[in-house]
Amino acid sequence: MSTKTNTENHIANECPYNGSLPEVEVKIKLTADKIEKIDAICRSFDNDPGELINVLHETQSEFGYLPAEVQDVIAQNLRIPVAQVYGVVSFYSFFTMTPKGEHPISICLGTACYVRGSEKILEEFKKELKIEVGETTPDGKFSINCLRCVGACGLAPVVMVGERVFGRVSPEGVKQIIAEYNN
Amino acid sequence: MHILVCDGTGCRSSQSGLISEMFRDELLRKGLKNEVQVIRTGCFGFCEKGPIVKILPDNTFYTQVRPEDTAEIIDEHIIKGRKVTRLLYLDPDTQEYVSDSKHMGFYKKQLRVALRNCGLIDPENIDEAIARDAYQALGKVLSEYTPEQTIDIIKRSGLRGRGGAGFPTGLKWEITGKNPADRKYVVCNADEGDPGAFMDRSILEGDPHSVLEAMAICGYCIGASNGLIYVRAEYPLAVKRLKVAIEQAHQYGLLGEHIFGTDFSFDIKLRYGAGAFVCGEETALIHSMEGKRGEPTNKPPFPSQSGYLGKPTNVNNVETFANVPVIILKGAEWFSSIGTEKSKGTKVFALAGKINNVGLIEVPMGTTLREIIFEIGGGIKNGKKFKAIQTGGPSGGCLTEKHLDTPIDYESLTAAGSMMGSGGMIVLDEDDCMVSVAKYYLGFIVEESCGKCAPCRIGNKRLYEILERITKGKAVPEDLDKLRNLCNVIRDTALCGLGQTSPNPVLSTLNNFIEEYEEHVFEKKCRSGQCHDLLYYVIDEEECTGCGACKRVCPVNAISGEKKQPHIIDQKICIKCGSCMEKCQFDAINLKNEYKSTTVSV
Amino acid sequence: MEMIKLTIDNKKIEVAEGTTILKAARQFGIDIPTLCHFELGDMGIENKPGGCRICVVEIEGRRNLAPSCITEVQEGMVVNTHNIRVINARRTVLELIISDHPFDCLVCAKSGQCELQHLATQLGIREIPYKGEQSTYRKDTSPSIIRDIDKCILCRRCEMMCNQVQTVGALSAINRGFMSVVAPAFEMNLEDSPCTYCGQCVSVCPTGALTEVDHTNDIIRALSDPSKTVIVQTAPAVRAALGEEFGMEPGTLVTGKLVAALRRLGFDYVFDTDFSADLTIMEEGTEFLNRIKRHMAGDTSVRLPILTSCCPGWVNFFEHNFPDLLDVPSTAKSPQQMFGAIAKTYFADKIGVNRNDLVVVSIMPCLAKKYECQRNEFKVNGNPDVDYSISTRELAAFIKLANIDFLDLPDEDFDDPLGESSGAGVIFGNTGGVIEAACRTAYELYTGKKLEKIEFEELRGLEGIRSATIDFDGLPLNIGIANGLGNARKLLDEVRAGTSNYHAIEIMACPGGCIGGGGQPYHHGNSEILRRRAAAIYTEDERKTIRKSHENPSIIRLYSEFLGEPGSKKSHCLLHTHYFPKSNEVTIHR
Amino acid sequence: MTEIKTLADLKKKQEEVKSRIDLRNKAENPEARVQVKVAMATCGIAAGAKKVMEYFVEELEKRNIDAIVTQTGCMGYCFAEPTVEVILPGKEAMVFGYVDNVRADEIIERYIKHGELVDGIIPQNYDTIEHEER
Repeated sequence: MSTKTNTENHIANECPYNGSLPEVEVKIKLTADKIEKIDAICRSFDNDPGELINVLHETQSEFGYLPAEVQDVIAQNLRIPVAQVYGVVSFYSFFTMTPKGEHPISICLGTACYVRGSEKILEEFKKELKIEVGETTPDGKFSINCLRCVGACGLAPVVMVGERVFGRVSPEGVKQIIAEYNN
Repeated sequence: MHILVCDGTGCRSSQSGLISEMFRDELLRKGLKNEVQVIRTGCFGFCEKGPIVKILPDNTFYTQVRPEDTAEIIDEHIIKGRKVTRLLYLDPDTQEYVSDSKHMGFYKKQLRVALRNCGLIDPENIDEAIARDAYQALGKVLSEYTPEQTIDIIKRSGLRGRGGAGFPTGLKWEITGKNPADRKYVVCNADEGDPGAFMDRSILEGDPHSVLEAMAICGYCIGASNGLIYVRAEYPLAVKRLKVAIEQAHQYGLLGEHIFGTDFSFDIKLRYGAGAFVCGEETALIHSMEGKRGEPTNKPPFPSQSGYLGKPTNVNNVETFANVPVIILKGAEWFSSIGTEKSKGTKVFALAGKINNVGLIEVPMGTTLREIIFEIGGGIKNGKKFKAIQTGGPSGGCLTEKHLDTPIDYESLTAAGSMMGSGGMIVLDEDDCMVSVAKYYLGFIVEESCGKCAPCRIGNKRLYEILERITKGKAVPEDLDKLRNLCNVIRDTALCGLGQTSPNPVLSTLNNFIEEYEEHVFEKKCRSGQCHDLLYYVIDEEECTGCGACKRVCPVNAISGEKKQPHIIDQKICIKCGSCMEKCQFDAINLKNEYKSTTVSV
Repeated sequence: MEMIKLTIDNKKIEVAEGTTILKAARQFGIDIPTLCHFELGDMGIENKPGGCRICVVEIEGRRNLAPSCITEVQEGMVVNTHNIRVINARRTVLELIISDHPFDCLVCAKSGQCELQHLATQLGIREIPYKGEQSTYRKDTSPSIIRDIDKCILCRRCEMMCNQVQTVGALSAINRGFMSVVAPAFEMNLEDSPCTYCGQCVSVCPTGALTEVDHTNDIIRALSDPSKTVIVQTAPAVRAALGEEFGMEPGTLVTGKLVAALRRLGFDYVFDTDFSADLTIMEEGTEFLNRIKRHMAGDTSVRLPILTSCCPGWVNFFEHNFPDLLDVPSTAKSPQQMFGAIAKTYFADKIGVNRNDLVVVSIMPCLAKKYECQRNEFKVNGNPDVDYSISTRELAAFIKLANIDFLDLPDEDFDDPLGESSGAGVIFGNTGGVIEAACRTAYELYTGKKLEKIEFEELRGLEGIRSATIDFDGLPLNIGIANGLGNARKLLDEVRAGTSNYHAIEIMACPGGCIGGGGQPYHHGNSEILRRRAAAIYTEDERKTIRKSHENPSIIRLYSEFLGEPGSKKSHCLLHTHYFPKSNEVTIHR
Repeated sequence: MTEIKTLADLKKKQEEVKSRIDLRNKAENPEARVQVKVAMATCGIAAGAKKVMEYFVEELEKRNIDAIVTQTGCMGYCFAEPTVEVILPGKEAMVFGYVDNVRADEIIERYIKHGELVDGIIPQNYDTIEHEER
């Protein structure tokens, strides 16, 4: 225990802030070119917060998904809180914060497909790939999500893998579809 | 000459395959093989009167043809040129035989107004649209009518919103027009979110100019020079075609500054939805267009007072707009001559489910469900029995046999416990469990509820949970009362139209299929066998040899029985693992939706 | 204004056009229960999303029930607020809300103050018929605020406060449907968000979803440790509000009872933050005059306006949102931290106690103070200048816990030497008070003349942004005042744009200033309570014999004995600080 | 493209382009070419209409048949997608359902070349509003 007075101690300790300022944590882990891309998208909408959804659409089609850092950059450009951006992203099912699989599988759960057994197809995919809706297989190959009506009700039940549509899918056909992409 | 034989599912199940073979044989025998061709066609849609045989070129339409009729048709019609009258269609009203299908009631049932150009023109070529009168109505309005006169035409036509609620379109325009503001907006609601509905998309993909033209007309009427189309991002093709159409209309000066050389300028921009059903509600849609969460707000204020960016905004849906140019060109009287007293014109429906002719149909208001299902739709798939038709999507309800002769219009569908909705029609057959169907829609609502108001956010979740208990056989009798009370309260208290109508699928099935609910609750039975938890492993006494293999494999000792005697499964113990069924070599164990009580009196 | 005639519950009434059914009913003594609805009308704060649906009423001729809080009256309307249909709907909706709410009222921080609990009592809820899955989330504890959002009922008041009023933007509604809730972006910890800990979200939360971090137990532990000397400071706004917790009329001054209560709780010395408020004026006022003088001498490097820095919520706000303007605010520490620094040097040496054995507690109307006292720059070798900060609410609970009959307490005086204060120190509790106190001192120091009228009425009021020009003997000084961070942002944007013509700006994070702080007794949307607290503060000032900081004898003695003079090297070391950019913006080099 | 400035301009334009549609509807002109319209809405494309359209374009050219292949919107026969409408000069439109390359080949060889009907015809089951003057 020092024999100095409290005052001497305090002054000797100096004020920690008299040294150099601590580094500000760099929150964004994006490369400069990616940020430039986001900036360009925001600029093309005049950095108008009213265009947030359009900006998110374009950005998602650019990156495939909308990770937190990307939302941060968008928030900064549009001068709105990132909480608000996240509030919007988490509201709309079209936006995702996890990268989709190489072959994103979408099972139509529209009513026409539902009454023709699309739930069983979904179960089969979940069983075969061992993932839940919204998840991606560990190898990054497949992801499952659901959508409501692609408008191909005549072909119900319908499954989309990427852009390709499989119609009149049966539970037995699921393995076949996966196998087709597994090579 | 051609003999067309329907090869649709319905007709085939009444031997149409045999009929075409017999035609061919008979022709061979008569040496007419080269003169007359027998063609198997797709479904004629008139399955009620199948099998159908049609003779070309004279367009004779034979109904309910039996194999033994083939010889007569060839002898009489093909060779002697005399129609076989008894096989012709008998018009139920006039009691006269009709030979040309074009004069038959069934084929007159569809009338394409909104879909007038769909499937007829190349949607990416404005010239083809112009050849079919596109933009003539706009030109006429701008050069001949004042906004008030135009609104008057729309009002007199009786056109009502096709998005579901059926608000009179002309009145809406008038109200928005009268609200003073420096800026106003015309919004086209193309956020078609009902699962199983694709009417609007087909219009946008097939005839985008009809919508653009109508929006400009609306803009002229209400004093707006900005239009916005809120379209689902899940409709990439519609988006592309809209972009092309807007671009081409600009090139022709049909959009943009000083249209038709007048002072009227109008431009249209696209806004994209992002997968939220609630954005079909107009206040939610407006918030979404402003880049916010698509949460509805209380009305009033209505968008016509304070809408997009706080400005008066007129929101109509795609199909409503698509009707407008025709009304202008052909007149209010023409339009109002179609339909019923309160619902004028036609309505497009997306017909799907357990029906032969899945597709997009447009019928005059007042057409009955029976006509749609059995005549246009060609009846139920695989010859099954009709059980219900779900109209109006998640906001609508299930109608039954007794509603089949209800003429379709806004009021009568609502009175029957469903609603017009945007036009989804899903046909259900005897294999569908009505509780499961209600649960399906509630599942959709739970997923799509925006979460803003408590009754919809929590109430629908609880509704879903109760339905789940019912389908799992875990419900208690009070659950039925809870269902009903919750439905009524949600309808009474939810914030937006979607929340208020969300219990409809439950209410309408409760009202029309209460016996199915009661079976699930009291007897733990699902008559259609859809509810997996209400299926039971049952040993068939006749088939069981009493080998005891099932008894040994059962992990919970639910199976009992003396050797060489039929065994029995105690359903109270059974955990439905299925091991016994797998093990049984005599196919004596089956999944059934009911079982005989196992209590044996000693 | 046009009057509308309507019937509510068979009463024929007449109200102004544009009135909501709720307001009309209340005007005529008909109480319609509400939950999400919240209004500080005259302060421009209102939250009526129409989301809870508790206030629904039946309007004859309408298909559905209507939310009375947002439905305006119409001529001839016939409204039923309590018929069977309405009562059943209201109860069912409440049962639904409760079915998605934890049943841990017994241990909930909000128990007894919870609006949901009150409502359940009012509507006689005795069971939950609609049991089912509950939405659950991660509990999040920050230095000041605990988010237990399992208890969130989505009234959105906090979101409104955080965004519309404070423009902090830490909170937003997220997710959809059953899983929707109010949270920071990505459901990150509040600590990692741009939250300023102003606590306005806590002060409006109807349930226990947002509460303060409670340090009462730490203080009890310190008080029961014989090796510790425990001293306490109480902020000016506490004395104007604490009485409310004991059923006293809002605006009752309880300074003497407060001191007595703290003494009975076992604090060794009961001091006053007003004392260090006077000290703040000395330092900040001196800095202000220096900048003015240098500015007038043509020094272009000097930044004007000077901004007050005694509000920690505000400090957090500008560190997050205006990292480019960190040299604009005064470097003076807040009164809480000045007190801590003096207590653990001057006072500790005086009584011969090592700072590690001296526990400094503060009673604050504020939640940001909890965070402030934990900031690293306010620690010496890890020992904080202020150990614990508790809110007015926590103190009230503490007093009740100790079974002290507050109403029956005698009035007692603060201890010396850190207990003496001027009226200028007291008015720190009101918006405009700091700058008024500064003017009282700066005027006299600058002009060398005595103020004729001590009160600067032009600086008072509850409006969000106020401005006045004070004549410093021929030198007109433009003073700006903002309360509420949204208002602060407006003034700061002007400073950033270079269009601000103020010489000095006072900013308080909370609407009304500290009297409306996030740690004050819940006002439940009654702005009259704020007005009465403000009046009480000015009364306390008037009662003081010394009303200018530089005339406080204890302050004069502190400088002569210890600090030297305002702005001295020692003063700088002990009483001034630095600010750190906490930008939530992208900091990558472009 | 020239701008359309008046209603008269529009009517003139319509006269210019009308023939394209008239051909398709009535096909009175024996010289007129064969028209093939592929329903290319989402439902059609989902069922493979794009490939079918490409096939028609390529094959008709290869086989030296003077035909116009166009895309069009949903014809409503979603159950039978891909659907193709073929209008031979002077004949009524014929809609074929479930068209794949094999069936397309059949349509070209038998129907387009020789006017023989082939299996898979879908009877048109609706009326479209037409203007009185037509």
